[in-house]
Amino acid sequence: MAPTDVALQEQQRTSSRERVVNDFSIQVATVNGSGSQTANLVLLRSILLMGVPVSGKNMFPSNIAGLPTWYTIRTSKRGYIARKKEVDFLVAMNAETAKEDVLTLDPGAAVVYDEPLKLNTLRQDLVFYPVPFDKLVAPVCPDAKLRRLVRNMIYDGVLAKLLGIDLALMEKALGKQLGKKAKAVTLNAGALKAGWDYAEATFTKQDPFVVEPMNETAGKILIEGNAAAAIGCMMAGVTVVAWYPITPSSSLCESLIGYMKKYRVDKATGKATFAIVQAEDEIASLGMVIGASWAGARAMTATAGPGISLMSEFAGLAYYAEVPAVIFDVQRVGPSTGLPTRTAQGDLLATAFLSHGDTKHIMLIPSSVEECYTMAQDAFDLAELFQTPVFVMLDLDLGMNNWMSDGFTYPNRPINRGKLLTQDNLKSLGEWGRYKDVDGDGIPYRTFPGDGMTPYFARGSGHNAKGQYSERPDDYVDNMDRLVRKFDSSRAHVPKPVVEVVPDAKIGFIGYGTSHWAIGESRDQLREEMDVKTSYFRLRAYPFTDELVTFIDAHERVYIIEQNRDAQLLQLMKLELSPERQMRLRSVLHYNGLPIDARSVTDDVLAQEGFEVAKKNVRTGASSGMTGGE
Amino acid sequence: MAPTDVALQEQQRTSSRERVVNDFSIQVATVNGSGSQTANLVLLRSILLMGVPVSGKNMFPSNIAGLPTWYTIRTSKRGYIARKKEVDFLVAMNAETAKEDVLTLDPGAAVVYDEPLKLNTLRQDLVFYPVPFDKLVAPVCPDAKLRRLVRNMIYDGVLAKLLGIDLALMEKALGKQLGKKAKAVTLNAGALKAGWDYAEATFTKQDPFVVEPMNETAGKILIEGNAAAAIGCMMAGVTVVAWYPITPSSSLCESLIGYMKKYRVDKATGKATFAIVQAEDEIASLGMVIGASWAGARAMTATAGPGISLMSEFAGLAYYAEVPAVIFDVQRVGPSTGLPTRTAQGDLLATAFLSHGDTKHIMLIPSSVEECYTMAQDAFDLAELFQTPVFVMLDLDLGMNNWMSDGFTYPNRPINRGKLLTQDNLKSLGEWGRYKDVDGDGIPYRTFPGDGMTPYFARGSGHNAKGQYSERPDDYVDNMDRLVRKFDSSRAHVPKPVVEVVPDAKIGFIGYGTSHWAIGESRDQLREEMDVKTSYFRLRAYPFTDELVTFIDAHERVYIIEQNRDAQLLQLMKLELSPERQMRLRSVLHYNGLPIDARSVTDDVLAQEGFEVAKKNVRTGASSGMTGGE
Amino acid sequence: MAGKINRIGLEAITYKGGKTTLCAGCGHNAISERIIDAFFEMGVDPRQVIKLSGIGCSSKSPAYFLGGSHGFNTVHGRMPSIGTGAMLANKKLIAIGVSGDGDTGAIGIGQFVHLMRRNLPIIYIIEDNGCYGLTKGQFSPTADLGSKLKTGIVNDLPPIDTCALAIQLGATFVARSFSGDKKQLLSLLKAALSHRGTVMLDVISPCVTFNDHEGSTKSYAYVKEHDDPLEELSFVPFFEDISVDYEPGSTQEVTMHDGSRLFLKKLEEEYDPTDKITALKRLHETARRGEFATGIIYIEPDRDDFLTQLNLVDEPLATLPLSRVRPGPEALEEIMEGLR
Amino acid sequence: MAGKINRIGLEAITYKGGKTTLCAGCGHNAISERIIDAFFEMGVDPRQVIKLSGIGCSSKSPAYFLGGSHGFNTVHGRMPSIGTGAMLANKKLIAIGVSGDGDTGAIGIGQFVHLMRRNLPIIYIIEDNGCYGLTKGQFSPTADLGSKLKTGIVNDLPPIDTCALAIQLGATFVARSFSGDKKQLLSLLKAALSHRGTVMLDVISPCVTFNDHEGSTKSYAYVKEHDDPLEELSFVPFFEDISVDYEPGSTQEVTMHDGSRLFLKKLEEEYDPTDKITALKRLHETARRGEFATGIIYIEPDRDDFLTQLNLVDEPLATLPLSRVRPGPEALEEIMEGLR
Ligand SMILES: Cc1ncc(C[n+]2csc(CCOP(=O)(O)OP(=O)(O)O)c2C)c(N)n1
Ligand SMILES: Cc1ncc(C[n+]2csc(CCOP(=O)(O)OP(=O)(O)O)c2C)c(N)n1
Ligand code: SF4
Ligand code: SF4
Ligand SMILES: [Mg+2]
Ligand SMILES: [Mg+2]
Repeated sequence: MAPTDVALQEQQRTSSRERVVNDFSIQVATVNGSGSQTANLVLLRSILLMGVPVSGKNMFPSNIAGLPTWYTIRTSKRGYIARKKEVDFLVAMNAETAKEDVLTLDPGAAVVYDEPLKLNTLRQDLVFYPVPFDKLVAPVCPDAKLRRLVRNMIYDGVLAKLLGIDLALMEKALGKQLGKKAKAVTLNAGALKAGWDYAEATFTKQDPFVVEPMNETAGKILIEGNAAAAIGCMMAGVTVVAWYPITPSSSLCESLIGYMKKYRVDKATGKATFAIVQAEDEIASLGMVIGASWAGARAMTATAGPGISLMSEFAGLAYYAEVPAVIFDVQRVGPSTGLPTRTAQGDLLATAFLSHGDTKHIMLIPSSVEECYTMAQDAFDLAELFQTPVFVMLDLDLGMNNWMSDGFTYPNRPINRGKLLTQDNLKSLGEWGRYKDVDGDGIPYRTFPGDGMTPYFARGSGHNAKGQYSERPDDYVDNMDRLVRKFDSSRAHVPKPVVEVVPDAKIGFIGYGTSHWAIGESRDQLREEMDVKTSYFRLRAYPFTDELVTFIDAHERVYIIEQNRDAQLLQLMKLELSPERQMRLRSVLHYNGLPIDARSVTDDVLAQEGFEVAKKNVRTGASSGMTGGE
Repeated sequence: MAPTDVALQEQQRTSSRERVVNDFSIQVATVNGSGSQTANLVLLRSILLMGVPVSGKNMFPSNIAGLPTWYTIRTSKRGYIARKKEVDFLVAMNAETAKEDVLTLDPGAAVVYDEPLKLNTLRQDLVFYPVPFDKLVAPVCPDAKLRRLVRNMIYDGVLAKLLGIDLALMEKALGKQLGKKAKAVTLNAGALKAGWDYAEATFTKQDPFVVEPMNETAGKILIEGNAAAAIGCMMAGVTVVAWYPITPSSSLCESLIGYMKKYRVDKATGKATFAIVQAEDEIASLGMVIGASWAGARAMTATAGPGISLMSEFAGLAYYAEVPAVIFDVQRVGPSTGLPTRTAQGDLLATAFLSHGDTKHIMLIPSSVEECYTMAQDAFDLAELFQTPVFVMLDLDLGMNNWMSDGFTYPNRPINRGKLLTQDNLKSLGEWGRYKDVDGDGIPYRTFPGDGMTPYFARGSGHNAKGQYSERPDDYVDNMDRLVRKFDSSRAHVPKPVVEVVPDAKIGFIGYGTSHWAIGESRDQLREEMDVKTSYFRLRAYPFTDELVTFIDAHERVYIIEQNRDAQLLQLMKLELSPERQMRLRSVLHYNGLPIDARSVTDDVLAQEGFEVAKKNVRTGASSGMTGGE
Repeated sequence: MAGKINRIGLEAITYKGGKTTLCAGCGHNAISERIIDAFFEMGVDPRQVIKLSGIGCSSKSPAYFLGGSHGFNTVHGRMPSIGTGAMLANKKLIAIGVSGDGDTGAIGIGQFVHLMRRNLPIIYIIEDNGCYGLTKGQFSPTADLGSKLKTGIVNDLPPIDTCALAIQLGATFVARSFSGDKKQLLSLLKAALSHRGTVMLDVISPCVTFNDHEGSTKSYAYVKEHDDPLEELSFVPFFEDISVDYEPGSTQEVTMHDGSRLFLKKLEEEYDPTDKITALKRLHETARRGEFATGIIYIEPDRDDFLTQLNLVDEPLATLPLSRVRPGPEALEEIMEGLR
Repeated sequence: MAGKINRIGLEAITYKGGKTTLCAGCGHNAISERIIDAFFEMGVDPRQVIKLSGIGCSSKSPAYFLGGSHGFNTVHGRMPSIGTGAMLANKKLIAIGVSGDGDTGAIGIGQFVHLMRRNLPIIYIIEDNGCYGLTKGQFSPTADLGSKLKTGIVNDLPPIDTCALAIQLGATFVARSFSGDKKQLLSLLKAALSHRGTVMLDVISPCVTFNDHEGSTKSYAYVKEHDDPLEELSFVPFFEDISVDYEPGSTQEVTMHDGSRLFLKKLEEEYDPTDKITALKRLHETARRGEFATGIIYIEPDRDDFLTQLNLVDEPLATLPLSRVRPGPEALEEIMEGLR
């Protein structure tokens, strides 16, 4: 990137009167159920259409209507799409939180607010734009019942004017959002215009924040991770889906239903090439998935932490009877019910060892919506390849928020159903045994009902290589040792990490999932602000691959950055790393339920590196220091 | 111990014609459901009554009747009560297994068998005593229907004669076993006598094995760990018990029911001071326990691995809402249904982190029936002290087998109900908040319904120090950090390890639970056979206490001995130990479902220490070597 | 009735809870109000009450009534076991549990079945809107055949009739009502407080956000249309001695466990709510007609409840002194002797 | 019948399984034998059959019949969900599930309820002995009021009537039988194989080791005494064209899904097994008398089963080729365009 940008950034920090172009965040504070989502998405897409990198995050309460909700839109010419701690431009629509919302702003921020709230008296160091929403909405929306919804579109119009967003593009975005609903489009377009006109007539621009056209978003899409994963599942040829609603995973299955109905119904017959069942709970969901996989289908379920806990017993059955299963865990804040509408990476440890006895499970961890799409496909192949449950660990931030991404590319390989017994390989195999390790990789050959091959009796109790019931000590040990071999074989097949080793960087970062976006930005901050170089290892799967030790060996200090309290990934690594390597590990933790942001990472790392940093804003629950010691 | 014993041992190894006194094992091979248990227990107790240290282990199948069962009795003048690998004296009653049973014996062993089986033709290097059981039983048991049961008592009589067990003591043991049932006593006594007479008339002693009176068992009791735990629960003042049957934990609750009916029913009113409910499953069991504890009762449940998995979600609720709960996990072989009637220590890892999100649980690990009794009491105090679930980790070997022990001593302290809000402390506390950390130890003060103090609303969702619903980032982090403080506070209160540091021993052993008995014997073997000195650290609880690092620092190599595949305790330790200390750790694993024996430990350690050892008999699934490496 | 005082000298306000976070117009809020009225009018001591729930919009509501009582918002579908444990710990408590049709009918049906069987003293309320409100409106197992979601999806699985189930399984007070019928619901709640045993109260409670539209069989409009009351209820609490006279045959009088009296004025011939078979038959018939039979469907005022069967001491187990829960040294010695 | 060949050319022996490990005399073994006979006589292809079970002595039995079929001995109480998944994967399979009264009535009652609701094509057999055999004889939820354990403990909770439950919840073929009644059980199993939808078959199957004593209501003696057959069954499979004549009124003829015919010769007036209310009424009345109504209690031969409702393609989903389960590039492009 050009040094001028850095210079510009510097200036922004000193004087906020300078124009700030395509590098600020907007927060819309409203109450949920007030229909502001349409307005927010239109605003988001209109900026995208201007060619400016953008991202949208919704911070919503665990109820249906009437409680405070904050929707944050970040524009970033450098393409940063992680959460930005500071709010630069506030739209205050919620009387209940308006005061606190305004008081926590940094000096120089701008506030569009509902006039009756009289917020302008609260502070001198902000720019205020009062808007009489009710007055404005009446004329454009005769039907009083609809006003509550339409009213929000007015702030889009106001923002368009104030920020310099092309009104035509915003109308285009509106059309996209509302699609066929002609009446709604006209109504909302009217409101847009009303907002724009009012702003034009009333306000003189006093804040520095502007959106200027760029060319950074050509062909980009806006999508939530759950929808992306759903598309991946459909492309993976999933045939059986069993699910039980739970935030934040419900929308994965619900968008999958939508796509399947559209693209997986037999044109000729009108019949479905899939079955999607809303089960009575998570235990039944996984049971159906296991039953379907055992009978040869590609089956999946999606859930969140509480569902993972309930699935423990069945996960052990699938591990031990060696039945494929694909389970999406869209992680939310635990323990227990916790904060159901906040994000976390807190289920890793519980999932890795889910179920009693000696068990280990494969986990895939996407960082982007694109990886939600690809890893959904990997998950089905790996589950069948290794005849075991595969957990895809999303989180609420990835699953439910709006992410900008390149379009997805069509799969370039057929699906891989793993080792199925066939008439052909039966010959080469000689005598078949369901749990016989023929190839030395611990993976046996399987059959399923109706495939015409040799039947067997599957069970969660002790069995020998032939699949017969056995309580013999040696049969048990042989089988358990093979399961370890099989698990180790998977290391060569799970998605490899994405590694960037920076010449003579002494510090390495290890991150995964949504932390990725804050990490990338933080690395720039460290380099640009403190001249600290860092390498980066983005983990994408458990069990770990050889690249891990190579990376650690190449750096003096390695920071593992996670969104949980107990440094769960660090713990999993300690179980496998040599003591020497563990010595190099440090931990950066962010677990307050908000998506991790770059500044928190930067501050935490700098502190651990011995720099002076003033912590500010809400505590993020960062824990620090050597992790090896007692 | 006197050097002569060592000498004697040596000789046994060379010539098996020498008399082997009070140092051999008897195995009775029969089918389950054939009523041999009475005969076995009578044999066991009669040896105890002769003052000779003894132990009995039952290896039974996972069905009700008709499958092979082996009951092993070990006499040991040195008081070893772990399983002994070699069988010295076989009683072959089961046609199905007789051949294999005989063929796997060491040379010089003795065999009493059912004459029609004609086993004597199988080998030349054994001593055979054929007994025509059917012929002998007819006269002493006119009622044909009863013969199947009575017939077993005949081998007791034969053994009494052959081994030199005082017939009078055996009759006393019989009386003890059958209690009031006069008719049964006379019948069986007759069978005993018949066996004795037949042996006296027919056999000349050819094997070296004899029982001679000692004075080592004065006041000793014979009991299973489950019964011992039940007595402990009763003494701890348990008031609510909810359970669901599962091997090997059922007998804990069933013996508790027996004791409570006898000792906890109000003499005056005939009413119960307890409620024991057979719930519909393990989820409901833990739910009832949590509900009862929340309402102020001392409540418990008992289960095995599958139940632990099912309890995951509720365990997270109790952790996060901070409700006491006592859960006994009598471990069996997993994963899944696994080997339900075999022993293992395989649930540690899953239990330590049971439930999604960031959770940690306290575990107590008894090694002896005496500790089952005391730790049951500790568990209730700790659960209330720390307002969290406490898991008591028994295993099948401890819970269901017959152990010799000193009598239990009456509790010397009142129960500790932890921090309850009272009128008195309310004053000192100032404003009460359910989750306020008043004392800095992370432990809040609680109230419960009907206690007349301030009510509060318990929940598994986010809450602040006052117990109010909250989704605020800082409230969440504060609360989660306090929970860590609370967990760490428990280190000072859980049972401390039992440590024996041997001067200039370079090797340390760390063991827990039933491995203790094999470890003690193995340490003697190492010292006496190879002159290898070892120290010993017997872990009794998780989280760990300071003594752990002290012990590790005092030794060059520390062997962690466990009965599971994945070295679960070692893994838990790695999470807390500094890399330097981890370097010293090695692993000895035994996970074939049989109780661990001393010889397996000795051989494994010697191999890792670089000695030559010939492995023999069934594989135990021992894994070895440095554990730190990838 | 602000300022008005009940028989134990408390004001109505003492029975209120926190501000609701449910949608304006949600049936669940109306039910909370009736609960407040009933507990106030019956003069129940809030300190003796425990409020329990699972997870869902409905399960949030215990936070919105009886602020002076202990409460436990547990996990999804498992409130029955928590309630059972709590009542075992302290038989003197008065338990009211609030669940939803998803919390009870889906994940929770197992614990529901066993709760009904045990006849535990608890008032178990299902706030029944035929959908999963808190997860945005999916069908629940009480959704009727043919009922339509906003999305147009039609339910093709038969509904679970929680009342029929409860009767069959052994609940001793089974009723159905409608959040919109203040009078009936209030009488039922007061009667419930006078009953000893499991009260299963299925209250149809429309979800205005996700299931109150044309085509839904759980909308306000539809339920008003198809509400078929079995009887006209009047309840006379034990502490009010009012004589009620009625022409014989027309009205059935039921004396409750605490002496209160319940008068069921027949709206048609021969409905006897003390007979299981009649009750089940009636439920099936009304359901076939696409209607909801409301009122007291089945009642058995004097079967032993679960705690009575357990023959517990009179005091709460939770607070028995050590002297009564730890046997003496002689007991331990006796046990040891038996093992030697 | 060794050597005898059935209509698909297989010998009876092909339908046998492994050697039982259950107690000699266990009712479960008798049921396994009837299953072998029924599948042989109906000429079912073992390769198309899946055997499913939960955990318990009863749940072990699928290992002892149809050795040539795939089987899955799952976990405790969760067989219904496994069976549902398997049938979704391959609608052409014939599923037979064996459970116990504990496996179904206790831990499994939730999945049982939802299985019945869905009317999944499966033959679901409860081998009902009123106790937990495999864990040594504790009471199960089907134990009758007043039934006594060997230990003398008396059951004081009302039993769950799995048949009444199944009828109420939507199962379309609900029957009860006795492991000791070879003829009735065999006819029921054959009829079950001709039905499309959920067959719920509660077979009283005494546990000779723990629950066959005086005082038990599930002992051989007691059940023989109190068996009250609803009708005399004769079954004529679709592949045998036999004309049966009976005096009208005395016998009810039911045509099964596959064309087989079932003749129910009334043993008393007016029992109509196609009417839910009659069926439920009858179950309650017999239970009150302390008897077991056996035979076909309820049957609804032609309601759509779960898989039909899902409108699946004709081929098994499990083996659809990639071309049919992965939409083409144009589909993906269309989706992407919608997101730009
Ligand atoms: C184990 C678990 N699974 C799923 C969820 C998600 N969830 C929350 S509420 C709910 C359903 C609520 O429906 P209902 O009980 O009818 O209550 P309502 O919101 O309709 O009042 C579900 C599925 C959860 N919290 N826990
Ligand atoms: C989760 C779980 N809990 C408990 C058990 C222990 N268990 C095995 S079988 C069984 C009950 C079996 O009773 P039933 O279903 O009636 O079968 P039966 O043995 O009587 O034929 C129980 C509780 C288990 N295997 N898994
Ligand atoms: S979503 Fe429905 S159930 Fe939930 S609060 Fe709103 S109206 Fe009530
Ligand atoms: S214990 Fe009972 S149920 Fe189990 S096999 Fe024996 S007789 Fe059958
Ligand atoms: Mg609902
Ligand atoms: Mg049973």
